[in-house]
Amino acid sequence: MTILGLPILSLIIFFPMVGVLLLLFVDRNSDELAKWIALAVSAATFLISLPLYWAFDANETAFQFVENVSWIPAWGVRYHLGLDGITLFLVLLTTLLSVVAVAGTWRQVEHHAREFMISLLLLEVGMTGVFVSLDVFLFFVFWEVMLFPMYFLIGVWGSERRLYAAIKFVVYTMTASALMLVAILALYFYNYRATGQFSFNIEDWYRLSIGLPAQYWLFAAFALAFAVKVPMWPFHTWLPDAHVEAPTAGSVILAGVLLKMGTYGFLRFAMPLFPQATQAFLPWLIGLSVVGILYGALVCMVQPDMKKLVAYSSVSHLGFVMLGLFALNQEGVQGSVLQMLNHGISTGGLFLVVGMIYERRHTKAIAEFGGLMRVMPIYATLFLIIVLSSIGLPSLNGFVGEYLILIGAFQVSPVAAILAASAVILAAVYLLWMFQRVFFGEVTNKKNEAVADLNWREVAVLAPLILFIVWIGVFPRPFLSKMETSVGHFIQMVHTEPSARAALLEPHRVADEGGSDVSIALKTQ
Amino acid sequence: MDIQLIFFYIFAVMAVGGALSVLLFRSPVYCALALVGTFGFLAAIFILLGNEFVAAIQILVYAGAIMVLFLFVIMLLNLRTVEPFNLKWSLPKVLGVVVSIGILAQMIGVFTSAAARLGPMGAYSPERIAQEGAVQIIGQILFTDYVLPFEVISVLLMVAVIGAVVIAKRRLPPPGEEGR
Amino acid sequence: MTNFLTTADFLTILPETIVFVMGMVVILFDLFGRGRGTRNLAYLSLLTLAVTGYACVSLYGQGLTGFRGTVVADEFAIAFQAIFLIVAAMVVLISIRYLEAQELPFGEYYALLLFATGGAMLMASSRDLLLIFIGLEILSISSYILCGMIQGDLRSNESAMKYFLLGAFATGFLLYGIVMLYGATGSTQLGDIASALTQREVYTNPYIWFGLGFLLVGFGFKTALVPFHMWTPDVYEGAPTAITAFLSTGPKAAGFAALVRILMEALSATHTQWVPVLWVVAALTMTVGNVLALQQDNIKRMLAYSSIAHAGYILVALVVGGKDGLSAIVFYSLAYTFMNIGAFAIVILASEQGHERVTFSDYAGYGYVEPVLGLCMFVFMLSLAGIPLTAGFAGKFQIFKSAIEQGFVWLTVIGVLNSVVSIYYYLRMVVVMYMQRPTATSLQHRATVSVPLYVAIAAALAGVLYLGVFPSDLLHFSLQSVSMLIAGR
Amino acid sequence: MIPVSHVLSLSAILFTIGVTGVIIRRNAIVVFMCIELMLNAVNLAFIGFAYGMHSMVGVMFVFFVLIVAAAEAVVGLSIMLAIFRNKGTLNVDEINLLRW
Amino acid sequence: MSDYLWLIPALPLAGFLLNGLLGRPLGKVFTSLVGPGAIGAAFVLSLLAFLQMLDAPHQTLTQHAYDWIAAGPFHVSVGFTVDRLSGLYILIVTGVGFLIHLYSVGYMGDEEEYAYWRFFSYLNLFVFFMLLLVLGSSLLLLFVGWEGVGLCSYLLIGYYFKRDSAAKAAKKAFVVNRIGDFGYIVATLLIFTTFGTLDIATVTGTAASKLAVGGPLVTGITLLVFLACTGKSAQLPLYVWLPDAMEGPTPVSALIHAATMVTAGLYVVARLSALFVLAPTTMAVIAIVGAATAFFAATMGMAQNDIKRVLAYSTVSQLGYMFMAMGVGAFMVGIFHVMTHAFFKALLFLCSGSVIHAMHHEQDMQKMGGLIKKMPITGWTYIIGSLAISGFPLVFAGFYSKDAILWESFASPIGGTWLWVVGAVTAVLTAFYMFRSVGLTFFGKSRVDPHIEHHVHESPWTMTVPLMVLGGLAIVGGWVGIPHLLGGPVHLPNVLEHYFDGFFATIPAAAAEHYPESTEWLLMAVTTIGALAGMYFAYQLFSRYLAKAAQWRDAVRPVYELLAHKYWIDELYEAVIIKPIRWFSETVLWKIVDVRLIDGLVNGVAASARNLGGALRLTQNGIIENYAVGIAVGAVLIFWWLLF
Repeated sequence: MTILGLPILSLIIFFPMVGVLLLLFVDRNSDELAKWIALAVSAATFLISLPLYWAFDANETAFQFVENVSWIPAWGVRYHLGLDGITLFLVLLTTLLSVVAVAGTWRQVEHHAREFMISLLLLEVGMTGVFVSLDVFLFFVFWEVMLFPMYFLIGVWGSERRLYAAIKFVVYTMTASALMLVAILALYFYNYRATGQFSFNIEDWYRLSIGLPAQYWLFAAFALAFAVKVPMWPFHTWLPDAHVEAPTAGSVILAGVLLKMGTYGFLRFAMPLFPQATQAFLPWLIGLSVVGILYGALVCMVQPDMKKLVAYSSVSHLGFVMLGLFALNQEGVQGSVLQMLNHGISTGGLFLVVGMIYERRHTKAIAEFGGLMRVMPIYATLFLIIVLSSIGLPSLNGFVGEYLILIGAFQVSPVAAILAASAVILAAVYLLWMFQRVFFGEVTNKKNEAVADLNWREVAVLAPLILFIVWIGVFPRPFLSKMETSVGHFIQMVHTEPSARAALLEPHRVADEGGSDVSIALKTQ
Repeated sequence: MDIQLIFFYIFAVMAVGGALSVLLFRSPVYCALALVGTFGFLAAIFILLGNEFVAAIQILVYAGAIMVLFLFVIMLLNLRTVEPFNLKWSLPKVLGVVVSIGILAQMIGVFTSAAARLGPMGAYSPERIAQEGAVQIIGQILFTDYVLPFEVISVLLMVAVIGAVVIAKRRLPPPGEEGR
Repeated sequence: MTNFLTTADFLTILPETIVFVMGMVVILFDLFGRGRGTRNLAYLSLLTLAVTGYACVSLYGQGLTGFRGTVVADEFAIAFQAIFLIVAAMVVLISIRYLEAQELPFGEYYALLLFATGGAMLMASSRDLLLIFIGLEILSISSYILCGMIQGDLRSNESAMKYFLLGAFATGFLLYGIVMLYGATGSTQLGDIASALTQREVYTNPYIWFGLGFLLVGFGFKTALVPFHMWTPDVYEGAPTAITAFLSTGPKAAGFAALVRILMEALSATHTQWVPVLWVVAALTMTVGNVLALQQDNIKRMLAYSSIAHAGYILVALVVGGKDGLSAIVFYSLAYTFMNIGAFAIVILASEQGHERVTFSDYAGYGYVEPVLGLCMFVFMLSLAGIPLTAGFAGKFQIFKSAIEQGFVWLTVIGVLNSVVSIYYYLRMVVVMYMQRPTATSLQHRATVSVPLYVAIAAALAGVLYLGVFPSDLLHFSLQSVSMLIAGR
Repeated sequence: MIPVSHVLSLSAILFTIGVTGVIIRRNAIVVFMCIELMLNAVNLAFIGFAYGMHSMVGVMFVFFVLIVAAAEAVVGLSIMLAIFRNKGTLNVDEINLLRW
Repeated sequence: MSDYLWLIPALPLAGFLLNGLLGRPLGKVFTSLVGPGAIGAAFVLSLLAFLQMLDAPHQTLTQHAYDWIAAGPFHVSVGFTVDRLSGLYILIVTGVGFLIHLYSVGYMGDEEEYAYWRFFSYLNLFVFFMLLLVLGSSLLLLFVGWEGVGLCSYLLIGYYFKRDSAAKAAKKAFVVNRIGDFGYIVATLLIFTTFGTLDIATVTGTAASKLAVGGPLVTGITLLVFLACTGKSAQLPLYVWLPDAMEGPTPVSALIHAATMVTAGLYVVARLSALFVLAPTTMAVIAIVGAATAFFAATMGMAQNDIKRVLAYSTVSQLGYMFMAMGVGAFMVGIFHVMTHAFFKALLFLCSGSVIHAMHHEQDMQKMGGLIKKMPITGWTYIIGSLAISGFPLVFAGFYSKDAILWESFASPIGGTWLWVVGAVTAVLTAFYMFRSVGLTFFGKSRVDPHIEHHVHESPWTMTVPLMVLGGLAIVGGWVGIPHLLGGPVHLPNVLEHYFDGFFATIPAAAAEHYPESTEWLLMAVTTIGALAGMYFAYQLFSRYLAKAAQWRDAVRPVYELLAHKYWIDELYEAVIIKPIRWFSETVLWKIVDVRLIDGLVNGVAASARNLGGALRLTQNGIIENYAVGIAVGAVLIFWWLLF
């Protein structure tokens, strides 16, 4: 299925390459031009991806906009793309945040802006690819290739300890995904034994029923790769380093999209492929998620560096996402998918605003600031809104996701849900404390006297994020309704034995209850 | 007891003695001479094993050509500087000696073991060689079965010659010194 | 007994013949063409290789055998011969500027290169231990000489001597192995050995095990497997860079070709014995190579250690065996040729008149001085590290795929973890090129232009990317090329 | 009649002596002599087998080994010549510019 | 009309947006019009809604706006309900809110530095959320308002953000409230899993059928809800934020921290009365906590010198009263006191604000005195308020509500003598400290700093008018709840009782034994006399005999210190909870687990690989012999493997 007869997904994936090619021909010194090209291309990509939302059929369980071409016949690898209600939003988030990232770091790239933008665009290619690949080999290719633009972003344009952070990021991830590769190969042969043909098609693999001890090992391999990416405690230590060293755009993308790949991996691969193993490991995974939630929150409280604080807060928030995923019920999973978006928007926003002050003062140490409220009121206001959404204030986006997750988790493990809920206290503590120290009080540091408030560009960058923060908070239906069917399908998958999935995997429509049409009519009862 | 065997043992002991002296003599020249001796005794053993022709070649090529080349080079470099006998016994060397003794043990063990058995008998019994003459047989085989190796080995010699020229020949001799 | 040499005999060794004869022609040209530079010789050699390539292609699929079955022109042989030709061609391309930069104006160079190539081709195509031995010697002796080419340079001499002494030492072991096999089976032809091994009393003969052991030692030296690898870094570092590029690809591949042929055609009956040995050796080789490479500051040396590690990967494929495994050997050898020679080509391009740039720090900021070349180097490094969309990944994938298929899970795990370790030092090059400011010693200005080098780099890049993105064709080809080995098993 | 095993044992002894020499001697030329010793041990083994099996293959092999040995000698000695010119010594443990 | 219920919260929201976005460019006049205007309009609408509600079926209006969250079985819609409870509340909120907005126009009139428009936009936003809280027909929507008012109080307490004390107080308020919210969230989770919905009407409707009386589930739910209430309504142990909240501008204290927000807790309890009555344990807890809070706060109030702090503690104490009422099941009475308290406490705060305004932001009562001459309106209204809160009999509002509470605490089946005793004592204390403040502030000889003495004058009409209106309400407000004991003879009906007839759930074991009227008379008399005594005594002491007061204070110095330092509760929390947590997070989790253990492990692996390389390197010493040894060793090993 395509839009206007275009292979829309390929178009979205590879359109940024156009920008890359253009940039290659830009003179290496004309930074401005490079930035504009990158902005234009990423914006165009976003516009191209927008129609997906309307073209997507919210009641169809099967993948949509599918493209399926043979790629490496020798291994049975196919160029197989597709979209469901979950990846729909992840793709849109990716394209949106790419634009934001390009525009957000306009002034921050002091050198080699051209290469910077090339990396960003390549990164976008990789990320979109990861989300829409239905061929596991293809997925793995995007998964690994996407690391390197990020590696450059951190390593070239990062701050002091950038080299350490960059290599740590790559090696950490690579180690985990290397084991995943072994597991993939194993599955590949299970599939061969079962069906007699070599295929990496995930939909075929969904039909594989694998013996028990093997299933545990394979699940562990997959889970490890994704847990590092998420990151789940205790595999999170690359995250603070990477975030602190990365340039703003890097942090935004890293927090906004890359972390989602881990959760997405669980959702698409680890859990549906190994239902029994999932059930077996569930208590542990839930436990780790909760530990991550509390751990991240507690460690946040004592961070002297804004970016590090936000980084650890990601650990906590992603813990929520995982918790919702492992709840394995409609509320939990829908909440966690929504929370992926929320986290992308809010935390991306946080990194942006931190980056904006960093551009002005070249420090991220909380102690350096104080009393900014008077110097830069607009900045303070937007900052506060984003902080509140990250705290999970009702009527802002964070709350909807977290509450759904809690509702879902509570039905599975009340204790976990209650412990997780206690994070709402901590979130308020660490974020508001930071806000207070940065913005309230007299301007103690002379350097802060003359700091300029946000300019129109920066406000424009933040505006869409704020818009979504409020929109999702006040009226999340447009988002929830689109993902409802796919999430339900996912849950059914995890709950049914692979051998019994035949009917499930047949494309079928679900009854149209509260589907795409959203009523805002004010009815009286 | 068979006279051949006795001679074999005599030559064997002498060959080993020569080898050991190669191992132990301090001056390269002595070593070279000891090596020539060893080759000689081996040639003798070849004769005992019924291959006079090979023995002759052994003497000609090895003792005659190769060792002369050695001596020539030794003289050329006038390595009068006798290698001090302290072999600089380092841990690796000790280990090496132990290991090589190990190899020896293993080899002897294998060669004398009962399981060790020769391959199928060939057509060239000593008697046949004696009556047809080794040279003729060898020639025949060499130009039929072994014509390809025979041709290819020439390339090897060619390479060796070129190599000697390329490496040893002096281009642009340093001033104040005539090339030897 | 009468004997007619038929045309089939000559056709079988046509490629080798062409290479050898043209090698001598090159020398004659050099003799009469002194002073006119060596470029013409280079182009002559390229022409030779091209013609030979054509010969190989036309022989492909005919399955000729000649000289009483001592040589064959089967798919396996031709596949490897093609690899050797590609190696030689690229080495010639990168040598042209190198020789000029290092003031080595003599044509024997190309002749020796051709001879070495011929030797390697002979190793791949012969089914007689004697011929394999002779081919090996031609290859080795030419290599010794090529290593020692730079007369005035002690390092060059030293690497030549080390290579020579240790090579001869290993040759001794190899020969003893041959003796043993001969003693146990009465023949040196692979076919005969195999048929002899079908009898039980031969199979239990300790001579066989001895022979096998000695052979493994000898070839282990040639292919630089742990613990027979120690010469590699020293020799590679001291040798002229272009020759290092050759050594790390050509002889290694040749060694594997011969080893595979011997193990598959002659000793496949004993695989239950050598598989576990090689399992351990492979694990050691990968690990030691990678771990040692972590420590290097000299790029040539780093690549030397990494070549040890790559030999380990190839050995995994040999251990795994089977159609997939053996085809992986062919595939990986070619892939490795492209990426490794590509890297060396850039090192050569970066070096200047009389001064080579072989330490990492020389490349600080290189990626910005030479964006395109830096990018190529980046791609080669990724490929060596085995990142998807590069030949390196495709090769590793084929290897590990076959390994998993045959159930060598732990070997696979060791392998993938090793490739993660390797990422660390390959990325170090990237770090230096892109993430460090140019230093006083590092390359500040653009290097001199050399069309042949550009051609070589472009070819390498094309190869790496093509094999990385569309490996299918070569996979099919390599599967064909090894099919008869399996059939013979 | 000479038992082959004795011949082989002799060749084994020579071979081992050669190996030992390579390991402990320091003068490159002497080291090379020891290698020649190893090759001779191989030749002896070939002859021994040929003698025991009434086969000519071994004998043929000996010729080629001889030639190879000669070729190696030529190249090897010229390499040593070059080294001696540049460095003035042939003590292998002093020739270690390239290490680690 | 019910189609337009959404307008009631929407108007303040619009006001917020207008002020927030256009306030700065368009200036003060605009803001002064929009801010109070929006609330005034909302008040009118609320009045209409209220009247329509009175003759609507079941006296309830509901409006379903739109579906908010829907995921699987979980479904929450945005809808508004006006019934007798919320109807009363919106009147208080918008009415009092309007007066306070009006007052603020004058009070904040000279505000430059912190931006006038910010103040009003925040204030409007607060009213919006408060209305959402009250009108929300779903527990989750209620929670939105609940958190929203918390946010606004955060913003408004921190309004003078330059003051560190203000910033800290703001954060403290929000965080402490969050602790309560945690309880609320968990409670909603439990409720959803039990009832399958969060719609208040359904929950309260089916509570009796779905929950066993006194069962663990209902007890848990109600206790958690009550935890939330202790946060929002400043009860033990979470009351600590309210006194600090006085850092905010005085109108804020009046609106948020006296009249409306802090009574949200009571609103929730009243809303869910159907659940609470099923949980006697919770009820007992509430009653005890309420009583204890009332008493403690009152004692602390006696030792404060900051006029606003006195009022703050009295607020806490009064809230304690209300919970006491709730605890004994007298929901109606509690709400009654909420209403009267809204009037007189707002009045008191506004008066104090007027004083502070006149005194150039001087809040220490010891630097005041004799102000009654300079600012009569303020003075007298303040006295009215004080009389009301101290429960001056028969006239003032406080008397009726408080007396009702005390009576219920004695007479209700859950209540008892001890409860009554505590309440009564508290009443006396209240009278004492209120009139202490009256005496110190308005009577006796002036202790005002001479520099500002001659500036002191009565406030502008925008401030005094609200004072007078509220003063009036503080008197008549109570007349809607005249007890039968007094009203019976003269045929004055207890309007409120009739109004709330059958609205609140009643305790199942409602067979309250009937006391003779004489007891009721007696109790009333005792408390009233005690209160009057307290008033007179305090007034005399602190307007005339300050020196003696000081003597006596020194006589009981330790006690005084204890009270003045609020029992060192804050310090206690700091030492017992906050410090340990921070230490644990910083030292254990971050410095040890993260950096040492996990990262140590990660880097350790990398380092060990490098070290291994360094070690193996030593074998590569460049000497041929060693390499030969390597080969030989390898050979031996392989032979060994193959042969044996």
